[in-house]
Amino acid sequence: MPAFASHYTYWITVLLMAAGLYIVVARGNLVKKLIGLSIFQTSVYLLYIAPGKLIGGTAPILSEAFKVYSNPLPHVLILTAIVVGIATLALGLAIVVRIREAYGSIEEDEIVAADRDAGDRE
Amino acid sequence: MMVVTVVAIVLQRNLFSVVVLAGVYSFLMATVLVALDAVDVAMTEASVGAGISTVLLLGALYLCGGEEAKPLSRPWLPLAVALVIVGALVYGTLGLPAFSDPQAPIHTHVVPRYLGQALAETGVPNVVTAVLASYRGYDTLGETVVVFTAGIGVIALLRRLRRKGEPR
Amino acid sequence: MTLEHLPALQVMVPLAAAPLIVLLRHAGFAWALAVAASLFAFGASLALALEVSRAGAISYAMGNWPPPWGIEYRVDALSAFVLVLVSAVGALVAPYARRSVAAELPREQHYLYYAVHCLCLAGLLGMTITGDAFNLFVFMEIASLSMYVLIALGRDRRALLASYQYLILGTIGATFYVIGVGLLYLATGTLNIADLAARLPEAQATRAVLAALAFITVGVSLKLALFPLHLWLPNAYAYAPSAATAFLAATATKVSVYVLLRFYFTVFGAPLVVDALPVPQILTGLSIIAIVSASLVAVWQADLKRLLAYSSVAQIGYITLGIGMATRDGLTAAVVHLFNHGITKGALFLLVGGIALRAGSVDFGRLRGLARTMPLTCLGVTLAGLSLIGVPGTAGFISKWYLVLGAIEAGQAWLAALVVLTSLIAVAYVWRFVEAAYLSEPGSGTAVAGEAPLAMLAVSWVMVAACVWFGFDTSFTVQGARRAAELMLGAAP
Amino acid sequence: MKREPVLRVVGKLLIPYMLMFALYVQFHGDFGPGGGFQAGVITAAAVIFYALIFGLPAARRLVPEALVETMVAAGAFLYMAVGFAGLVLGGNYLDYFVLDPDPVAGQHRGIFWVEIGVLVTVSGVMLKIFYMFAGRGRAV
Repeated sequence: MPAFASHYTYWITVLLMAAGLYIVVARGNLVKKLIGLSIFQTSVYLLYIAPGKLIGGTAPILSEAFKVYSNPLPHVLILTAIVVGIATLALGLAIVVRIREAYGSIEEDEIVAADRDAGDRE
Repeated sequence: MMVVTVVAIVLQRNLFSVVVLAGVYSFLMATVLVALDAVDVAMTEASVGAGISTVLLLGALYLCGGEEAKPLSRPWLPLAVALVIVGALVYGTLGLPAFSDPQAPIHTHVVPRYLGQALAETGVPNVVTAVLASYRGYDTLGETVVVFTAGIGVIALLRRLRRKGEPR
Repeated sequence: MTLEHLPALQVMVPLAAAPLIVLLRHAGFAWALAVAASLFAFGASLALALEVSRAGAISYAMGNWPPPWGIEYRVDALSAFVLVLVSAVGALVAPYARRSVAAELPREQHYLYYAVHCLCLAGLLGMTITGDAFNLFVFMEIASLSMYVLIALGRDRRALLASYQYLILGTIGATFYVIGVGLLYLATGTLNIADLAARLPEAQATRAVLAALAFITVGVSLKLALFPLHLWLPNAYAYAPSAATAFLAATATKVSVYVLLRFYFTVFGAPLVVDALPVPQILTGLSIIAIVSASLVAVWQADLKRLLAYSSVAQIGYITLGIGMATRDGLTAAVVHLFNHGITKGALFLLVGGIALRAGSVDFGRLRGLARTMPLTCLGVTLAGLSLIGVPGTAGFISKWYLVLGAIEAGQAWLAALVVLTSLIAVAYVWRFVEAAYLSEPGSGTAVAGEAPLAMLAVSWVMVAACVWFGFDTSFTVQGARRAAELMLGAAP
Repeated sequence: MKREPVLRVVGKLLIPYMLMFALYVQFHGDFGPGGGFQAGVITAAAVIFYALIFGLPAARRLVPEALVETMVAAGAFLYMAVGFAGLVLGGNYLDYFVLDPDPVAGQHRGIFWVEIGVLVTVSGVMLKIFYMFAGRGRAV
């Protein structure tokens, strides 16, 4: 199966991605959703970086000793993506902390129920 | 190993364990990245994924409490969504060049100039730094602004306010 | 020299205003700076639009690195048009925000609000103007993160949940976009949009290109709230601070539509998207469901803000309907409606913000007999509502007219009939406001406060006037949109 | 943890080295892996470490909140200012070539200041977020 041998790096990425996305959609806990979200984002890093590797190449720091380097551009993009990811995570957690203070819960269904009760009372 | 960790994260309900596992996952990811020659990225992933985000998550859990309620009763729809994504990506990647193919478009277009000229044009031997800060410096400016936005967002949301009455 | 650097200044001035505001930490100064930066951006976008219509597309190399090695800013007929819309709304909302924000937020948060406003404006402008697919993602995140903050600043605790849900869905959308761009990059080796367009036809990996198209479509559709991915929108609009709602409703989804247009017609090209794939059929189908279902849901809302939010989902359906036709008139209609709906919804939400300030809530129970205490505001809402319906003499009519023309041109007369029929549902929900404000006796819950503050009212009426003005004078909107449509269809390789 | 003598001594010993390492990562970024972002994270980590050992109030005395907030904005502004400097000196935005008569030296100078901007903003934001979460106290 040549397709499997040459593309397995993509497929590991895909598996991780699906698992992360599954956590986001299936779980009701707001913190866990955020963790799933960051796993989902992290898996994208591999999608970018893995194809940039050249076997026999080395990290893209130029020197006399090496001729073949791995592709630096994906590294730059992913550095940016990591930073964006942590920024999103921090903001998301801040919102979760506020939700916890306002509702006393971080389970999505309980919060929705609390809102519905409040709506009924009005 | 990464797959095992992620599966454990999916199954584990105690959020503290989940956070620790997520840290483990990040470290594994960093190791893989070193193997793929992305040392800069690996260093960032280790410090961010296993460091900062773990601290943040633990801090948030300290404020929020750590046990997850029962999983949702109908996990099939999310599973279907995830499987569709898997299908689409496997379909898409099958057409891509094989792993480590030096003739792939990403190795023949744009990048040769970075690798060939960066030292002469910017005087910086670490090409990642050269591209990051100079060729695509504008992206990095945007990235800094994203961090800045998150920072003032957190300030705006979490600052203790001297307000007269708590608005519900 | 200044004109030459206008593309960079267009984004950088509002962007640089944000850290300055935070450095100075003074509410009044923050407001002044935000207004100045927004006005500058508006002026810059007008100058750019003039320059583009005179001399064609402008390219600007960031850091003096030629594309595709560096990042390029590119202004053409389409992006210039969207720039004008976004910066115009930004320039109007910033002066308006002063009273509204003072009433809705605690004082310590004021300067932060203006900083975030500037960031959001700069992010949206940066998304529009950039010629680089990854840079677009970075600015998309600047805009999105600042939107999450703006929404979460709302007074109601439900604003927090709305913001959280938007954060999750928005991040999934952005990540899908990154996956799509990554696949394109792997297939072609470039990130520059023009370069992508040139290299895609030769790409070996056609399957990857198709998958990229799918991922970008889904990702951007999440952001633009295309049915059925609109679930985040009603809550986000309903609970955000009024000034933020007006700004977001008039610009955020519109810029996402722009991104979709850019990728469909510049990068992938009409031959692939329109002729080879069933994209137009899918878009048309989803648009029809969006228009009908969201309009019907809007009619039953108890809260004016939520009603308008659902109406936004429906109106976005009209825009995507125009894209789905993929003809010259259809695309013209889409782009015109982008603009007209932007100003109409902007005007409505600004006026509703005034009502919220005086009446405390925009629940229909509190709106009864409102026309007696707030006559000017209610008149404005009614006029803008007419534009929402598409009554002749308002901006909304122009876009619907072109939509009908496009449908007939595409040989789908039933679509034309559908556009007219669904406008009747819009009549129903606008009528609910008229009925409550004009025809009902003031009840026990009605607010008795007077007219909205003058500054807010004046700004709102500028928008209302624009709704009427662009219903008569279509030289700017229709010609600009037509040029953009021709560019999209003609530039496709 | 405030009363643990071992931790206090180890902390005192380690923190200067962490800061040194951050500086190394910052300025060695041209030749090895590293750069402003990583250095910023390490700097923030050093202060967070200090806060964990000596308590939050002590850390706040060492690095006051207002200073942190200024850092958050100053770093981003420095980066943009480098861009505007390119404009003023007759180049495009973010043009480093014009920052020095010798283009390569200009590139060096641009990258240097830009990385400092990243360092300041990133360490400021990370620290600020930590302060915010830690200072919030347990809700409910």
